[in-house]
Amino acid sequence: MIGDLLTGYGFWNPLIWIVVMATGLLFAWLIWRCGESDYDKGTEQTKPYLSGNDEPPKGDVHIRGGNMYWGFTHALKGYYDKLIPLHSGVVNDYLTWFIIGVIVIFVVVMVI
Amino acid sequence: MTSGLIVRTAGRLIVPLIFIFGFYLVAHGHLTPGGGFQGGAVIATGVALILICYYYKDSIEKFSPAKNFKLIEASGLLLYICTALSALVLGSSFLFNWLNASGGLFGHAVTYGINAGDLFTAGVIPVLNFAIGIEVFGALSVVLLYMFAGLRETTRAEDDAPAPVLLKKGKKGDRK
Amino acid sequence: MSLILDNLPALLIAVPLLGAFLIPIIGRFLPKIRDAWIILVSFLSSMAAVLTAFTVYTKGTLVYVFGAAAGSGAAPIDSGGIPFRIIFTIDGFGAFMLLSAAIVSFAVVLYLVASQKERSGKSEFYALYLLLTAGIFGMVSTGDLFNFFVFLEINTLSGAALVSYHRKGGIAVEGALKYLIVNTVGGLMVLFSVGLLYAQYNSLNMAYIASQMTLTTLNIVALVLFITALAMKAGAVPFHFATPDAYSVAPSGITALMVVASQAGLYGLFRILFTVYGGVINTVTVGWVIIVIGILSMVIGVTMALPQKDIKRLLAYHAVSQTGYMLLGVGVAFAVLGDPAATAAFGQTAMEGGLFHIINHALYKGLLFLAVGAVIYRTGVWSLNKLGGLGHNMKWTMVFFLIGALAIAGIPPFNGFASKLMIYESVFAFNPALSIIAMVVSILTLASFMKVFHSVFMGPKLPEFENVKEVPKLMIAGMVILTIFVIGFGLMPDLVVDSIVTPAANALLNQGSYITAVLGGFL
Amino acid sequence: MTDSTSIFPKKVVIVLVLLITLILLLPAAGLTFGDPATTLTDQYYIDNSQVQTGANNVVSAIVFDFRGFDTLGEACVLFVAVLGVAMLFRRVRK
Amino acid sequence: MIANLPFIAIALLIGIAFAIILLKKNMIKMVMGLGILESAVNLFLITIGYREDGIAPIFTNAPEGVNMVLPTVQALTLTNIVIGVAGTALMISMIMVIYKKYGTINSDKMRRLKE
Repeated sequence: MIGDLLTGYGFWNPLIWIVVMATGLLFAWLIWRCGESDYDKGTEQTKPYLSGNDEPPKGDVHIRGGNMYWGFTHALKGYYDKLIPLHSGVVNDYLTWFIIGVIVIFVVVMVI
Repeated sequence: MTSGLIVRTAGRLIVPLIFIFGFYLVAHGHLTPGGGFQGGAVIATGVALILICYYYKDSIEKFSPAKNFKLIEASGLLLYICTALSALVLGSSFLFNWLNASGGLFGHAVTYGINAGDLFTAGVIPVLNFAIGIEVFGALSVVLLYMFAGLRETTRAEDDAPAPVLLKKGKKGDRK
Repeated sequence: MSLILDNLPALLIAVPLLGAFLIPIIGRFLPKIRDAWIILVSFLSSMAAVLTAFTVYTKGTLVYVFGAAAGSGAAPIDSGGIPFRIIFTIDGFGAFMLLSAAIVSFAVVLYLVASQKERSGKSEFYALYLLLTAGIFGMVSTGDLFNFFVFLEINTLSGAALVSYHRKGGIAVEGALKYLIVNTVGGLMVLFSVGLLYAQYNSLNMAYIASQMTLTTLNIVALVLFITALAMKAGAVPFHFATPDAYSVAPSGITALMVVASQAGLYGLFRILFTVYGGVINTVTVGWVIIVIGILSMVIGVTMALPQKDIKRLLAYHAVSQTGYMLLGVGVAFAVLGDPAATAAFGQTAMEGGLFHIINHALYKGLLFLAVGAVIYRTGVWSLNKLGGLGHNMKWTMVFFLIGALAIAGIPPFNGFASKLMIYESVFAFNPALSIIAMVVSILTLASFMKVFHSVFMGPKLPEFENVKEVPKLMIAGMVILTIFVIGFGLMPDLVVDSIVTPAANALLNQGSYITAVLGGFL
Repeated sequence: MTDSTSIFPKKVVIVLVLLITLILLLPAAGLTFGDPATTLTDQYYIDNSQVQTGANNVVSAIVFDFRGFDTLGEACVLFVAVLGVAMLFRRVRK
Repeated sequence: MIANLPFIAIALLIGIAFAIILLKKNMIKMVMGLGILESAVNLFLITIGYREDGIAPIFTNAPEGVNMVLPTVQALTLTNIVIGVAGTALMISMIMVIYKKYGTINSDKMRRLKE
């Protein structure tokens, strides 16, 4: 069939995938259409309700990039504490890594 | 940037000789040790000598600004690549030595063995030698001119001032 | 017309070089037509590359001898079958790399003409750009080791000079200097190994050396230096440190081309491994070395990318991480090279996946860098902490960035998914653990791009970016070209794999065909 | 002098340098000075450069004819350096 | 082994060059180290092309009946010298610009790009 990418175990066909996804989306849309519309623009509904507090200014609502995934980096703190200092920014270190690579790969290739 | 009377006069004498020697190296590149690179570099040392003997600003006024040298360099490269492309037009491959043994300019045929050397041999090699000579001369001169322009230049008054002033400056001006 | 068709490999280099040499003159006397000239030259050189690739795919390996009289072959009879001139040998793999370089370089030039409009020193900038293109073309099409070194140096020096273009605060120059020093040492080590090979075989031609190759200690020293130096050019861990430094400060369009430039280093690595050393070296050991480098690149690249706050540095670490995928796929293929059954079962697919990932990465990483560059062009802000809500004003850029982000994360139906799927499935047959690591890295990539997409384009309109406008049309055009290829390669992966990737993989796997193409009947 | 921010101690670096020197001493064991293993290509150049290119200087014949394409590349490298220097020292447009 | 002295000298030169590049923090000195490295590689190229009692491969007024040294490596060296000059010029210019902006040429202090 046109579009079949054989990977040795099975195949991948983007056209079939698109058809399946389109069908799924169609059903989702049909089910969504069956719902009852109770959303009115321009009323109290559209305003966010923050337990009665005032809505903060726009800039404060946005979650900045630096605040995302702090949990991830915190969980892997031991790993990152070792990894980040390696990227020291000193050119001499960069070239030392090159030398280490040469020696290690040479030993591996010669010995094994 | 100090240059005394002796340096200036000697430079005035030596610079033409340097240029001629560089030209000789380029022109005889296919016969004797030398060639475009070496000759071009020698000519560029002449430019460096001019820059050392006279002040950067003086030599730029009398001489030629760096952007002209850039044109010289580009024209050398253009000569090289056009010579290379001309072989394509004549039906052979890129960089083919089509002038060799053609009888015309630089076209005298050579047989194997030791000989005294004939200037009009080697086909396109002398042309390419000249192209590279022009290119290297232009390139090194541009690099020198830009680097000199990047330095802070002492004025002639500072240079000609009596020694104690210079000494005091040397004590004060220790680098960060 | 036959003049052009017969000499395509020469024109491939001559056209961008001629264009570059004329730019200082045009910039001095006719600055008005400079932009048109650079677009024209870039278009012509891209066309030459595409035509060359087309010729290779239809007629087989292209061998071009520089400076030979008409009609003489690569290895003349009177020389005893030794190719003694510089030879361009463009086989399937070279043609494949030419295609990716041609597409990216033309798309980027459109983008640069608009984004660099207000800047000074444009003559030098565009000339260097064309020279970088010529350097990439030369690296991927040459069949001569020293010629490879020369083009490597053109590539390194022009890349470093272009990185230093924005001088603000000297930070760009710092990145460029680090990149230049590191790659100069690498280049000298490449030259040292070329000397080692020359001392033993008295030739610089890859095919001739490959036909004479035996396993000596010197050859192993040369191989190790080749691997490390070219991996450094490609930006693989642990030689990657200069790569993010350089990518994060370069002009955005240049970074897109620098990705291709570093992949030319990858090309050299694979060419040396498969074509020159393929027959003699212990492929399992060296294959595992490549695999380990690839795994390290993938994991360290993506984990370093996650906490980044500088948007371009984040993308640069992803470039390191994606290089790992290519090394993984091709490394698996190299590890099973001596085993025809395993090669047929999964080695070939791993190879195709790794190579397919090269062109995919060039396309979507180029698209991402261009989109991010568009954001920086309008806002002037690099930090993710300060950006936000740009989706309201820059809708097209947002769409392009989203497509690139989905492609790099391996979400169907974009092209990243197809190549990653091939790598996962074939590597799983080789060693399941490696495949699982690759999948985890892909998930982390998606997570990382969620962060970028959310913090740059989502959220309410920020007051400081109230008046941000969409970028000029020419910049959009550059991104559109890459987007078309990203989507097209995603929708027709079978067509792409069959027509361009499989010939590339076969060219690398069949060492004999490369040698025969150059040396002819002298074996 | 401030203390170094380098992550590798000096002693480690010296050991690494000694190791790589040892690796690079291997060519001394594998090659002989003054007696190249094979000279096929070079002998061809020496024998044929005068007839094929007309140059008495074999090195020039190689640089500009047999390997002339390398020379073009090398001229480009110099051009790149010049453009890079010119770009670094360019004056900012007011 | 002693006949192979040039090769030993090359290894030592490369070792010295790497020691300079890795240990010196002054960028100008690092560039000098790169220059030594490049010279060592050039010396290596020249050395592998030497033939016993060889003369320069130039036919103009050459003595009769003498071996010529291998010419290819000399051409390669010539190319590499020019490439080295170009690289050095670019590096020195970059260091000059960095000195103007940062006020230092110490690689320890030249690390605004890190992590």
